[in-house]
Amino acid sequence: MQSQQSTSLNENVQEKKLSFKFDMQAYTLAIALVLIAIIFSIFTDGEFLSSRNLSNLFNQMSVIAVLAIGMTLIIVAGHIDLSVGSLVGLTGGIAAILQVWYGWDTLSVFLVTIIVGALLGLWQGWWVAYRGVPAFIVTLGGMLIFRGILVGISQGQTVAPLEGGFKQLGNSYLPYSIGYILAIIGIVLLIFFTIKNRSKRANLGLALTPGFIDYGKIAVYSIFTMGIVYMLNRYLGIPTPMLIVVGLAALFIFISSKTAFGRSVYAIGGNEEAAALSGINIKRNVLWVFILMGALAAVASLILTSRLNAATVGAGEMYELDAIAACVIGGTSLMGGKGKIVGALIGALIMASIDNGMSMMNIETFWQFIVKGLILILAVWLDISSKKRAA
Amino acid sequence: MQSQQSTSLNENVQEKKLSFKFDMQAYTLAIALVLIAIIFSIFTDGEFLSSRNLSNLFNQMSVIAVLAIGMTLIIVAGHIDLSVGSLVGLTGGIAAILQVWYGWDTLSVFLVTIIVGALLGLWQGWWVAYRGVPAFIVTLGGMLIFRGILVGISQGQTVAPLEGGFKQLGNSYLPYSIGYILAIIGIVLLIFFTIKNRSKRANLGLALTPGFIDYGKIAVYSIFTMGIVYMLNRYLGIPTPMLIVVGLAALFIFISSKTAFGRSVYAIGGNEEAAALSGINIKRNVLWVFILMGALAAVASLILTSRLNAATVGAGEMYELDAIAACVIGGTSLMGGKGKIVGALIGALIMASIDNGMSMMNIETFWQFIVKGLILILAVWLDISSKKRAA
Amino acid sequence: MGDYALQMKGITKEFPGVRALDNVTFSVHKGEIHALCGENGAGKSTLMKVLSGVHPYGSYTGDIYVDGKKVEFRTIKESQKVGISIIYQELALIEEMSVAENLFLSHDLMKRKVIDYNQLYAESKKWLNYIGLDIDPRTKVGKLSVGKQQLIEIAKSLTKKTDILILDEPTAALTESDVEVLMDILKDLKSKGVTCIYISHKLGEVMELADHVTVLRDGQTISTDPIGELSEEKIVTKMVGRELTELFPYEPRQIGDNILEVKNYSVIDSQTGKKVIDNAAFNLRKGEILGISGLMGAGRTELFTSIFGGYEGKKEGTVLLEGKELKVKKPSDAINAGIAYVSEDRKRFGLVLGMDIKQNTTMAALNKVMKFKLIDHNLELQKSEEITKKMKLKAPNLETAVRQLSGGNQQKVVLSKWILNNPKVLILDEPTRGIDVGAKYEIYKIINELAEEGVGIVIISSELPEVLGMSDRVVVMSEGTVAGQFDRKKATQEKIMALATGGKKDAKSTVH
Amino acid sequence: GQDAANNNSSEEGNNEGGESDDKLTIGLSVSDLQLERWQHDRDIFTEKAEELGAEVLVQSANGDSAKQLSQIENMLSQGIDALAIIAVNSDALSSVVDKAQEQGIPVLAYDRLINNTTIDAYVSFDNVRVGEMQAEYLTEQVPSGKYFLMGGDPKDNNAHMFREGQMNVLQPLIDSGDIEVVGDQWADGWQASEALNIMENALTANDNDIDVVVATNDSTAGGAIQALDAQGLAGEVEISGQDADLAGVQRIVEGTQSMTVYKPIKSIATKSAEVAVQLAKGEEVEADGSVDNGSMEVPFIKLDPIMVNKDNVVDTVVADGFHSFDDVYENVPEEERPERP
Ligand SMILES: Nc1ncnc2c1ncn2[C@@H]1O[C@H](COP(=O)(O)OP(=O)(O)OP(=O)(O)O)[C@@H](O)[C@H]1O
Ligand SMILES: Nc1ncnc2c1ncn2[C@@H]1O[C@H](COP(=O)(O)OP(=O)(O)OP(=O)(O)O)[C@@H](O)[C@H]1O
Ligand SMILES: O[C@@H]1[C@@H](O)[C@H](O)OC[C@H]1O
Ligand SMILES: [Mg+2]
Ligand SMILES: [Mg+2]
Repeated sequence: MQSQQSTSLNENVQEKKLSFKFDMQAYTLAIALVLIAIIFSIFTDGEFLSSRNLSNLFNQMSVIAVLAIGMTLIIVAGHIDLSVGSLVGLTGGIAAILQVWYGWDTLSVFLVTIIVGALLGLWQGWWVAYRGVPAFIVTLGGMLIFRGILVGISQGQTVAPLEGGFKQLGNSYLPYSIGYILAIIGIVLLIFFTIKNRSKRANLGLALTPGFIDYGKIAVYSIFTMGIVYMLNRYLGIPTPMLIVVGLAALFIFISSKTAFGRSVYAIGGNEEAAALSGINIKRNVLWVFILMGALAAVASLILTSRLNAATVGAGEMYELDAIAACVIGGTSLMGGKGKIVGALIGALIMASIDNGMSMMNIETFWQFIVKGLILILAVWLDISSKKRAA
Repeated sequence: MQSQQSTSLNENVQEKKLSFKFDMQAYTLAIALVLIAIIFSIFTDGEFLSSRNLSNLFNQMSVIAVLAIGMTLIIVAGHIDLSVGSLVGLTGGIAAILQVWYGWDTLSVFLVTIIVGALLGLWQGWWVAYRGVPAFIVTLGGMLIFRGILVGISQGQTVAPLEGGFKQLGNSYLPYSIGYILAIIGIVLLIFFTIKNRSKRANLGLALTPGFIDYGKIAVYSIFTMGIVYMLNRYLGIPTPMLIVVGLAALFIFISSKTAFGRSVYAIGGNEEAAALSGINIKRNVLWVFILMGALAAVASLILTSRLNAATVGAGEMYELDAIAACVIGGTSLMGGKGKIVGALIGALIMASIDNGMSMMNIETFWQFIVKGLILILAVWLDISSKKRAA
Repeated sequence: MGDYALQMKGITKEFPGVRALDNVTFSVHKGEIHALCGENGAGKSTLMKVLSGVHPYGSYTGDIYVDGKKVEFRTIKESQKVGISIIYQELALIEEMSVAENLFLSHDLMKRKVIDYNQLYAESKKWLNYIGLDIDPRTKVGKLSVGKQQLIEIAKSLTKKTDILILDEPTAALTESDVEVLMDILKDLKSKGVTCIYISHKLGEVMELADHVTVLRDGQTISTDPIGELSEEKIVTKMVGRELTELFPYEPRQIGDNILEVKNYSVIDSQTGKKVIDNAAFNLRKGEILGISGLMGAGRTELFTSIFGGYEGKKEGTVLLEGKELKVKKPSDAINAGIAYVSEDRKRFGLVLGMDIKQNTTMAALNKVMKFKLIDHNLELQKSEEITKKMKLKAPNLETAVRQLSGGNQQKVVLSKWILNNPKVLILDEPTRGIDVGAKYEIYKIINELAEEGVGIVIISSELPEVLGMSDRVVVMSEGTVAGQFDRKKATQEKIMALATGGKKDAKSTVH
Repeated sequence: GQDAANNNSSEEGNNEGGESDDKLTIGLSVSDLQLERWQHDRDIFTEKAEELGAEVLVQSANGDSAKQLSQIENMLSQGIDALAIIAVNSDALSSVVDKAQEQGIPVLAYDRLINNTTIDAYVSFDNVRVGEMQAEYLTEQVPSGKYFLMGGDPKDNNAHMFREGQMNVLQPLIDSGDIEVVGDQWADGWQASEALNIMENALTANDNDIDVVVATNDSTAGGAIQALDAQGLAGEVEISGQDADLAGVQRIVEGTQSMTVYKPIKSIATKSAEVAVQLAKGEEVEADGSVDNGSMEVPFIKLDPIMVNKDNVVDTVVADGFHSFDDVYENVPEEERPERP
């Protein structure tokens, strides 16, 4: 065995390489995003990056972003969910009907809708986990069933308009000061945890990333966060849907990386047999992934319904593809076991940017289809080929 | 180690069991189909199984069936094609435009359309095979791109009506006598090959399936074939689209089991790395799978366009899901490496039967959605649980 | 004596078409190392899977007693609870996850509401040190070589509180040095009172470690004896059911001209830009068996996969096949030129597990079973049967999915596949990994036959006795270079190890 | 075995149907039920036909031409006496209509003409006219200014016909420079969410400097109005619609939407039901005129679409019983409501 000294030296070198490599991968996507932003900015005389358009962009991406968070878990676990579009439609319809037709107050509506979403997820998860029916089929079935129920209960009518509280959800902004306060709290927490983590690692005798990297990262994140908040505050403030997305993302990143449940999901998707042999309860975990997806779809539906101030029978159609695409662009492997929520969010942002930019440019519709398709392919290709080089 | 004798003895017994097991699996699906047929027959006072409705049914399944044949190869190779719906739309649009706007004759139109389909497949296959972009993304891109091109070139207009020859493709029937002749030729070939195969196996000293099983099978197939032809001839005869489906299915079953290409596709889907090290050219084979899918989508589009006597901008939307569902119902694994074309055809027939039966029953639309979704899940579940028991 | 840690009585387990275990009785004393031996497919792994709950209670007949108490495991968790911990023959790691996460996957540390990663890493370091692995616990497991992964697998079971530790062929993928690490660990565990069940085809290890040896054959218990009453030969006889006099059937052969010449050959890893093979040169002659020795990571696999066209990375230098320069861009070029390569990782690179035996054997030689450009299924069956009979493959029939075969029989399928191709040069990378002595002997005989027919054969092996026993000549590699070579007569274990370790100062520590 | 081929299956169906031999059956094939209006169409049609003593089989094709074709095939094999079709696509049904005609089953084109085949009657509003009405109203309100065009589903043939009508009115004004078109985008699938995003972006790109939005139906108008509302522009910007969806009409009385085109569903559905029953009985149908569908002059029973704005809601939509007064004015304070009719 080698001596302690040489070990830790070796490790340091390796560690640096590791963190660098990691960043490279995350960065390609970010670079693709920046490229897209620059191109659109040029074509729109800078309008694309205006405060107001950024605000629009975050609003427009929010629904797909929430779905993509859940979809990441589903895909990482080795499954797929084609029903999310219909789920969004149905839960949104139920929410609007409860409020508009039955006069329920907003809070109860939110609660019940999310519970309904979770239950629908449970139903699908049960078939997948406990009955062994491929998720593709179960959720394709779900796609039909949920849309059918929606058409049935709404009788094809648009259900509108909503009450104040509900309407706020998708159409309000945080006061400037609160925006700044939240940003600062976020940054302080980041610093606090970094310091705590470093001291703990030092105590346990684990190798430390050089301080300048850790603190440099904090600096970059902080500047970035404050910059975004500043830009948004120049318009109306942080949009509530964006806050929801950020909150849910933080929660689910935490769940996926720090909890037994989260790690089990990765293990199951990575090697189901090995996971089973390690005593992980495959069925229960998969069930939970679907339940969470259902609940998230319900949240997405609330945002969508609120933004439209109405529930329509066709709401959410094809969203499943957008959500899956966001995940895949973000580096999630459809084979399961691999994928990051942050990636999915960037993916959702890229997709929304393409739509937004082209409609700002007022490009003819059919060109929008074509260009969006091409950018999709190119963005993923860029990402893949850079990873190959880096890895 | 066991003696020679016991080995070959063992083999005989095993073989019998094996052929039985195989049949069990194929039969569950068939049984599901029969069940569905019986239920619908009861609810429609037998109309569901009337000559005329059978004829309708085969016509109605034809487009998805053609797509499902190609999709089986794609999925077996470990990929997916989300663009087939748009491909059908675009190639159909091109076909109609060439004939209606430019006055091309039917034969040239068919030829050019199939070539265009193959080229579009080539484009996608190239990205997947040679650029390593996941098929999900490439074909999601294709879905958008092809639809966009269609909207662009047709300017949103429906292109109609077609000339006689083109119109015949989807709307004509074989004369009764020819139907019978073809059926008899098929049966004679089957008998011929079985006998030849048996004698060859005997010559090679290979174990033989008991004659009563082989010939019993022939008898069952013959009765079945003649029965179908008789039923169809009681109405207008074998529909041309059905003939195309049967022809293509025979061709592709042949390709998949008898050619190096077909074998390679299964090997690639089963274990790409092992296939590569066995000297199989992964890239070229995958490319060809997509080219074939493109060509088949073009054939499907010709049938569809002909049936509609028009090309519409929305033609083929969502067909990808139907085609994939047909494959999965038919036992093709989305993980690749496993799947049968016959299964996909039965899958397509089950899906078409559900639609047809419910519309014959005049069930309310939203119920149709719900019931179709449920049947989908149940059919696959039945299949899976029976396989589990058998295995 | 009656102090058994474990007793299995009258265990019978059937798979469709196979009775894998037939009234097996198996008893293990507390605190001993008990070896379980048997040919491939004898039922060793199956017995252990019955014990650990992989095959749940009810799917077999018979009784199991742990510490004298009757147990009925319905899940793996239940067996874990009473302190049974098993290292499966097939690696059960999650490649996308870190070393630390894999180590503690079924451990309380990972089951907490919120995982404390720093603690996890700190704990991991301890265990990694214990097994002599010097890697960052955050490294993805998929990035490690098979040998290292095997060590991780071993460490993984140690992290749990374990009373009975089962190791199913843990050393199949290890080099000698790592085997020694493992032996030390096992001895250490024994001194701490842990009961071990040890399955291995390497009888040398068995003789060194075990207190008792139980032999299974065709799913039945043949015997259980204390080690003192056994010798390697006796165990082999019990396993095979007849006497097997020599382990390596070497016969001097007529060796011909050069068939493969490799000059100034370098390989550059396309991702890191590092030279993994530096200026290697060697030659292989007709009818010669060339052994390639070296430590884990010496670059043997890289060198030969690169020659075969299966390695991603730039290469420099010349390869001559029968005197003509050979340009290989992809495996099919090499295959067409008459080179065959049996990979060290059969599951990943050798087999399509879902396909049947017949299809796997003909995969690289499809043109041999084609007529008019079409596959002739009968011919395919015939060819496949011929070759697998020759290999003494044990399988229900040729249409069985390879997935269902025991490890050793899977290896025979891979060998069949390449031999069917009638190669001029046959490269075997760890060809007998996980294969029982009887089958090994068969394989050696086949190798000899092929050599006799004039095939040039390369055996890359980490088992020195195998290299020494089979080769006409041994090439030793060290850190990506050819360190030297010996003739059969001059080669000894010591000389090879000295060259392999490159005579470095710290070499001793890694090699023991 | 040629017994069924030349059999008129309408008789066959009747005999088998069994209950009463002279009961008429009418098949109604609906384009889709995703849009609110078709449900009204279906309900009123069925009610009227039943009143006239006919039974109605309804099928809805979910906006898919091929599916509609299959469904009509299935209805034909069930033995019906007349067929009323709301075509998904006017050009994509000729082959199956030919089949119906071969079997002697009369076909009524409901709302959307079916081209290149034999049609016994066509009851409809004029889609091009709808587009013209939208543009006419808007140009009257804002004769010169900045216009944003919001098309419907680019994949829906009707969307293009509406646009044709709109351009009939707008083009001269564009050419003369009175109107500037600042953007032209189409909402995929008539989705409100698409329209919302499009409008947000258009407002951003134009710094809110938009006077008029030519929205093609109420569902897309709804989405656009949400974007306008967020900028405090709802009610400031003139915006059109179509279909008189409840939500649309509500917006009109609240002042956020300028107009909608009401295609009196009741009259078209009632009229169609009457004609369908007449056709089923083999009676002569009275038409107002005819229209060329590419293969014949189809008897055309023309109904006028009605422009609805704040001022005539009560006299049109409410008076027709299409929506109830209470529903329409639900969100308008009691005192601001007009007099209850
Ligand atoms: N899941 C399974 N399905 C069907 N047959 C199986 C299965 N697992 C094992 N078998 C069969 O059971 C028998 C015993 O296999 P087992 O894996 O226990 O052998 P082993 O003694 O561990 O051999 P090896 O030394 O090659 O690992 C073999 O004939 C094998 O083919
Ligand atoms: N997939 C891989 N990813 C990263 N490193 C690898 C990979 N495969 C091999 N290596 C590294 O490349 C070096 C050479 O490995 P190689 O497999 O050629 O060695 P070897 O002599 O064949 O040893 P063995 O096969 O016994 O492990 C080692 O350092 C090994 O860890
Ligand atoms: O009424 C409209 C209908 O004619 C069209 O086809 O789809 C959109 C509707 O608003
Ligand atoms: Mg084993
Ligand atoms: Mg190696």
